[in-house]
Amino acid sequence: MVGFEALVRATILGLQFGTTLALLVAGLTLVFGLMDVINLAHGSLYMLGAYFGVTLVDAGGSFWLALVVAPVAVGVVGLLMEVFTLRPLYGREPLYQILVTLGLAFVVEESVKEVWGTSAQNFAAPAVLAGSIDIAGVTYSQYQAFVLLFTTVLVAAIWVGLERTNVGVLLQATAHDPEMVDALGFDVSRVFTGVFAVSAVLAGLAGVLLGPARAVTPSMWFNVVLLAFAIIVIGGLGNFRGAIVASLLVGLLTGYAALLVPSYTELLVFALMAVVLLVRPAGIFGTATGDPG
Amino acid sequence: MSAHPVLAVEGIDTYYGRSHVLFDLSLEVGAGETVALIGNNGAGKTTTLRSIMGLTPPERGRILFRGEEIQGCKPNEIRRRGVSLVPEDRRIFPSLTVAENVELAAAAGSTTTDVYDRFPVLDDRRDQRAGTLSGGEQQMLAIARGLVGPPTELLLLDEPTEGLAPQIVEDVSEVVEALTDDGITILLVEQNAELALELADRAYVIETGRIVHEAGGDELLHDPEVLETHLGVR
Amino acid sequence: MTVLDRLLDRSGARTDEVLGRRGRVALVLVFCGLAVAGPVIDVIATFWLHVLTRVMIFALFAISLDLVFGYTGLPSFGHAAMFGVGGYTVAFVTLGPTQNLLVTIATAALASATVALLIGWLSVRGTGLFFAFLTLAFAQVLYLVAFNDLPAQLLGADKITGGDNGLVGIPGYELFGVEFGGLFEYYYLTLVVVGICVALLIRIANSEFGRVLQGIRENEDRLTALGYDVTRYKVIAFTVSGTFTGVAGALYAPLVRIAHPSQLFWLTSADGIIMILVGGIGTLWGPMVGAAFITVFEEFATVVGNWHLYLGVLFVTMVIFLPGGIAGAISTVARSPREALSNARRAGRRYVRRVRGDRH
Amino acid sequence: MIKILDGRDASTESERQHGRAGTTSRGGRSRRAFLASAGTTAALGVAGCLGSGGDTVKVGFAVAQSGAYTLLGESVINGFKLRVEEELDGQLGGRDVEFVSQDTEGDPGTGSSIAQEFITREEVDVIVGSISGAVASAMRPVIEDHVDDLVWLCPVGIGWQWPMDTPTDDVSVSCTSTQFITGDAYYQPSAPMADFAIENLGDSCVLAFADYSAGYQYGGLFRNRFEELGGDIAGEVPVPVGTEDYKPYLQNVDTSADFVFGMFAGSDAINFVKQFHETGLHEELDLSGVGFLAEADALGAQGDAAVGTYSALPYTPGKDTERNQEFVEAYQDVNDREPNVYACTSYDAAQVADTAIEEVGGTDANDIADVIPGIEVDSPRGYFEMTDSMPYHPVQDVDIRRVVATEGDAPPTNEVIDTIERVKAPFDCA
Repeated sequence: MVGFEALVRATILGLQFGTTLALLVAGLTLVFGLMDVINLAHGSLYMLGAYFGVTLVDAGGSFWLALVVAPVAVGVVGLLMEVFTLRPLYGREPLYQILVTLGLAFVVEESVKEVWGTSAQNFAAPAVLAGSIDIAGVTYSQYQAFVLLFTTVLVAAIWVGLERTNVGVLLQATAHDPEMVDALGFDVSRVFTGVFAVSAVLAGLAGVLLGPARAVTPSMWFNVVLLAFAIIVIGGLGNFRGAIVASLLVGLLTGYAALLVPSYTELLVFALMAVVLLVRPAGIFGTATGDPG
Repeated sequence: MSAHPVLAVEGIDTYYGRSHVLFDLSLEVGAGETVALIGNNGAGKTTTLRSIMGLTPPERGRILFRGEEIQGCKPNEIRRRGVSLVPEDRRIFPSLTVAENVELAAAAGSTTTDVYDRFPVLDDRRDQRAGTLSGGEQQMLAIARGLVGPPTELLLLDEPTEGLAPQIVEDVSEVVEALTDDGITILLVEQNAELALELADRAYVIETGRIVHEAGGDELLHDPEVLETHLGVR
Repeated sequence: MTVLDRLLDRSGARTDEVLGRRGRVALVLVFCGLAVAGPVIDVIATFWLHVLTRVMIFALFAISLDLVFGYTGLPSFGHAAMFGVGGYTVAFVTLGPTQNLLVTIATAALASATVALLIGWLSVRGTGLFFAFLTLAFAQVLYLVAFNDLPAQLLGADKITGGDNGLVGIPGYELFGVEFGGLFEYYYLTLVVVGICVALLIRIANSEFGRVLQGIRENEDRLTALGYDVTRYKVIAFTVSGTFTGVAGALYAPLVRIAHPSQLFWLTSADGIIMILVGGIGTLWGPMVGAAFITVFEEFATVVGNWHLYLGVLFVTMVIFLPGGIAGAISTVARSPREALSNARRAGRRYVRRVRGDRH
Repeated sequence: MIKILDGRDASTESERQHGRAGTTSRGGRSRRAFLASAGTTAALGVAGCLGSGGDTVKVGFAVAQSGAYTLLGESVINGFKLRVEEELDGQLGGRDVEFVSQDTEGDPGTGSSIAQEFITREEVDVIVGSISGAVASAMRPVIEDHVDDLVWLCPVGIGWQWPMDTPTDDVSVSCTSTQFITGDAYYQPSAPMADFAIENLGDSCVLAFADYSAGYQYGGLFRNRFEELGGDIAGEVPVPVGTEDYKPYLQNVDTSADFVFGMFAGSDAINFVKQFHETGLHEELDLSGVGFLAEADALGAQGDAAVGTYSALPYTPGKDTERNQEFVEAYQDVNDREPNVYACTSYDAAQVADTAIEEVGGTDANDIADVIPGIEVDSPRGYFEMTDSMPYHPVQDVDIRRVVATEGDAPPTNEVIDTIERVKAPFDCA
C-alpha cells in the first residue's frame, strides 16, 4: 500500500520537520540544562521573534536585517525576564518557575494583542528565495531549503561550541554544579542571565525563520510549547545532543505518522515520551545530573 | 604584611533554611598558618567553610579577609579576593577532562601556576574524563583546581582525605605540607583528627555549631580529654 | 514519640496547626455557613450558587491534588486524567443505565481510581520532574484518545467519547426519587459530597498513612531505611488522590452538562497546580482557598477582554512575593501582624538583592 | 424589497453624522417584518402587554476573548455593536441596550457556566455566541432549560453534530426553539462548492480537513454533494487541529487529482495555505475550500500564497454592493480593520434582534422566537430570509470567490466569481 518512494519522502519531510523542531527547542534545552528552569515562555519568545521580524520588514528593513535585529531584541526581552522574575526564584522548586513563566506567557500574549492586534500578520519570505527546488521527489521552496541549511549549521555550531570551546566547558560545568562554578570565581548569576538571553535569541531566531511559513498570531506560542517540552523530555532533560536527536526522532515519527495514521501523530509523540521515560527515565541521552553537552 | 590575620570570623550565626547551624562562631587564621577545624559529623565544620566562602552566608556576624568584610559577598567575589575552597566530596566536573577542569578554573583569574608540575599524576591524564579518575587523583585535581585561577591566599580544604586509602592519604598530606611550605594559608577540615593535628599549627574544636576548644595542634593531640570527648578517640 | 513522629515533627507543626482542632472547626463552620447560606443566595443572587458549586468542586480537586503534590511531594502534572475520567464516567452512566447518584459516583470513583492506579504505578518509576512528565504524558495520551474518539474508531461505533464535541446533555443525578437537576439541589448535593470527601481526605492526611506520606516528602531515603515500601505508599497515595479528583470531575460534568476532552487537557492539570501554588502548597486547606480565589477571580476577570494579562501578572507577583501562597500569608498575619509587615519588607529587600544577582 | 430603502429619510442624526446611513430604517424594517411574518399580529398585541424584560434589552456575548479564537470573538462583538451603537442609537427595537460579555476561553465547561451566569445573574434577553461548536453544545442544555427567558443568536453555524459519513439528507441536528443561526449552517459554505467545482475545477478531488468534528462535517457535506454530482474523492487528508507544520501531511495529497477541497479555519487555514504553496502543490492542483480557508482575516497573512484559491461563503467583504460598501466603511471607521464574516453575521444578528424586538414590542423570548422565523434581513451579504422551521438559519446566497492579487502592497482579496442562490441546509431536527 505504501510504496518505498512514499517512505523516502516521509523520511525527508520528517527530518525537515525535525530540524525546525530542533531550532525551537535548542534554547529551551540550554535553559533547562543549566538553570533547571522549565520556561513556558519560550514559545512566547519565539512568537515575539516573529512579530519583531514582521514589524522590521514592514518598516522597510530587509528580511536579513530582521534576521539579525529581531532575535537580539528578543534577547533583551529574555534578559529582562530573567533578571526581574527568575533571579528571585533560583534555589526554589522548579514548579514556581513554571508558574512564573506561564504568567509571563500570558503577559506576552496580551501585550502582543495590545500592540499588534489579534489578526494574523503577513510575514513574507525574502523575494530572493522565492523559487523552489526539488530534492528526492520533494519540492522545497528555496526559503525552506535556506531555513534547513541555516538551522543545520546553527545547531551544529552550538553542538560543537558546547563540546569544544571554553564557554562550552563553562556551561557544562555550570549545568553540573553551579555552586562550585561560582566558588571557582565565575559569577554564575551572570552566566544564567547570559544563557537565558542566548536562549531567547535562539527562540527569536526561530520566530523570524519560521514566521514566513507559519501563521503569526498571538496564540502561536501555545501550539509549540507542549511539543517542545515533550521533545526535551524525550531527549533527556537539558541535554542538548539529546534534544536535537529527539527533535529529529519526533520529526521522523510525525513524518511516518502523517503518512500512515495522521490522526494519531500527537498521541504517538506523547506515547513515545511516556515509553522513553519508562525505559530510560533520564531520556535518550540524559544523565541523572543533567548535562547540556 | 598587615596587622590583620588573613581570616577573622567574628561571631557568625548561620542557618540552613530554618535550622540554626552555627552559633556565634569565631575563629582566626594568621598569615601562613595551617589551622585545623575538627569535630564530629554534623558539628558544623563544612558549614563554617561554606559560610566563609559565601555559599551559605551567615545571618549575623562578620567575616574579615585581610581586614575587609566579605560576609555579604558572592562566592565568586570571595574567590577573586583570594579565598579558594576545595570542597567536601571534591565536586570536580566528571564529564570534563582533567585539562578542562583545570583550564576552567584557571580561566576565572590570572594565576597560571603550572599545577601539572605539582601534580605529575594529573599531567599523565590530562585528556581523561575527570569522572574516571581514582579517588586520590580526583582529590589532587580538586586541590589543583583550587590553586589556579585568581591568586590563592587562603585555601579552605574540606575533608581532603575522606574515603582514601592510607597510601593516598599520605600523598595528600604531603601535598598539603608542600602548600604550607609555599606560604599558602590553609584552613583545614579533617575527619582524621590525628592527621589534621599533625598538619596544623593550631586547631579549633567545634561541637554543635560552637567552638569549644582552641589550642596548638600538638597540644590538642596530646590532650586526652579533647581526644575522647570531642573526637571519640580513645 | 516514635522515631517516625520525630521525623515528621518539622513539617507536622505547620499542617497540624491548620488541620488540627482549630482548622477543622473552621472547616465545619464554612460547611455550615454554606449550608445555611444556600436559600439566601438562591433568592438574592442565584448565580452565586453556580459559582460556589464550582468553588467547592475545584476545592475538592485542589485538596486531592495537594495530597500527592504538596503533602507527599509527588508533582503530578496529570491529574486532569482522573478529573476527566470522572466526568466521562458520569456521562456514560447517566446517559446510559442509571442516574442513581450512588451508583454513578461510585462508578466514577472506581474508574478514576483504576486510571490513577495505572498512571501512578507506571509513573512512580520516575522521581521529581520525571514523575511530573510521565503523568503529563499519560494524561495527554488520554486527552488525545478522547479527542479523536479512539474507542469508537477501534470498535467501529458512531461515538463513544464524542470526540471534540464531547458528550453533551448530561442529566443531573437522582437519588431515592429526588432529582438533583436544578442548581439549588445540585449546590447541596455538591456541598454534601465535597464535605464528605474533604473530611475523608483530612482524615487520611492525619492518619498514620498520611504521616508516612509526609515522611516521603521530607526524607524518602530515611523511610526506606526504616523498612517502608515507599513505592507502594506512593502508588496508593496517587490512587487515593486520583479517586477524589475523579469525584470532583464527576461533580463537574453534570454541572456544566458536558464531558469534554478539555477536562482531560493539560491546562486542567495546570489549573489545579495553580490553585495549589496560589493557595499554599502542602497545607491542604490553602489549595482550597486557592481554588476559591482563582474561581472567583476568573468569574470577575473574564468580563474584561484581556484578563489573561492580570492573571499573568498575578502569577508572577504571587510566586515571587508570596511563596507560601495565601495560606502562608494568612498564617503569618494570624500569628503576628507585625511580623507579617517586617516579612513583607524583608521580601522586598530580598527581591532587590536577588535581582542584583545575589543568590541568597 | 426596494421599499426598504425608502426609510432612509428617517435615519437618525448619528447615522448622518457618521455618513453611513443604515439602509434599513425602523419604519422599513417593521413593514418588512410585518410582511414577512403576517401571522404574528395577534402575538404582537399580547406581547405588548406582557413584555417581560422591562425597558432595556440585555445582550450577553459568550465568545472567546483569549486563545486562538480571540479575533473571532472580537469580530462578533464589534459587528453586533456596530449595528447597535453606530446605527441604532444604542437601541434594539427602540429599547436601550445593555451589553455584557464573558470570555469562554473556548472551553465548553466555561461556556456552560457563562450561559448559566447570563441567565440567572445577568438575566440577559439575548445571548450571542459562541464560536466553538463544542462550547455551543455545552451551552445548549442550559439554554434549553430557559427557552422562555432568552433568545440565542449564533453568528457562527455551530453546535450541531452528526456521525461521520452520514448522507446529507439523513443529517439530523439538535434544535432549540430559541436558537437562531445568523451565519452559515455547515451546508452553505461547503456543498455549493461542489456544484461549482464539478463544472470548473474537475471531477477528482482530494479532501483535506482539520481533524475534528467541524472538519468532518463541512468536508462530509462537500463530499456527499460532489459524489452526488458524479465527482470522485481521490483521497482524504485529515490534519490535527493546531498543526504548525503541514508539510508532513501534505505528502498524502494525490497530485494526480484535479483539485483540493480544504476545510481549515483561523491560523490552521493560514498555515495550510502558506505551506500548500510552499511545497509547490499549487502548481499541480487547484485549491478550493470552505470560505474560512481564504477568509478576509487570513488573506493578509497568507499573502500571495492564497492567490487562486476558490472558496465558498455567504459573505465576502469585497462584495460590490452599496449595502456592503457602507457596512465595510462603517466597520473600518470604528474598528480600523476590514470586517470578516463573523462581523457580518453578528451585525445581522443585531438586525434580527432589532426587527424582532420592535415587532414584538417587548423582550419576551417566546414572542421573539415566534417572529424571527421567516424574517427577511437586508444584510451586507445580500438579502436573506430566516427559515420558517427548525433548525432556524438563513436561506441565503452563497458566493463562490477566487482570491486575486491586488496592485501594490495591499494583500490579495476575494473576488466573487459565481453565486449559488438561495441555499438552504437540508437538515432535520433530531
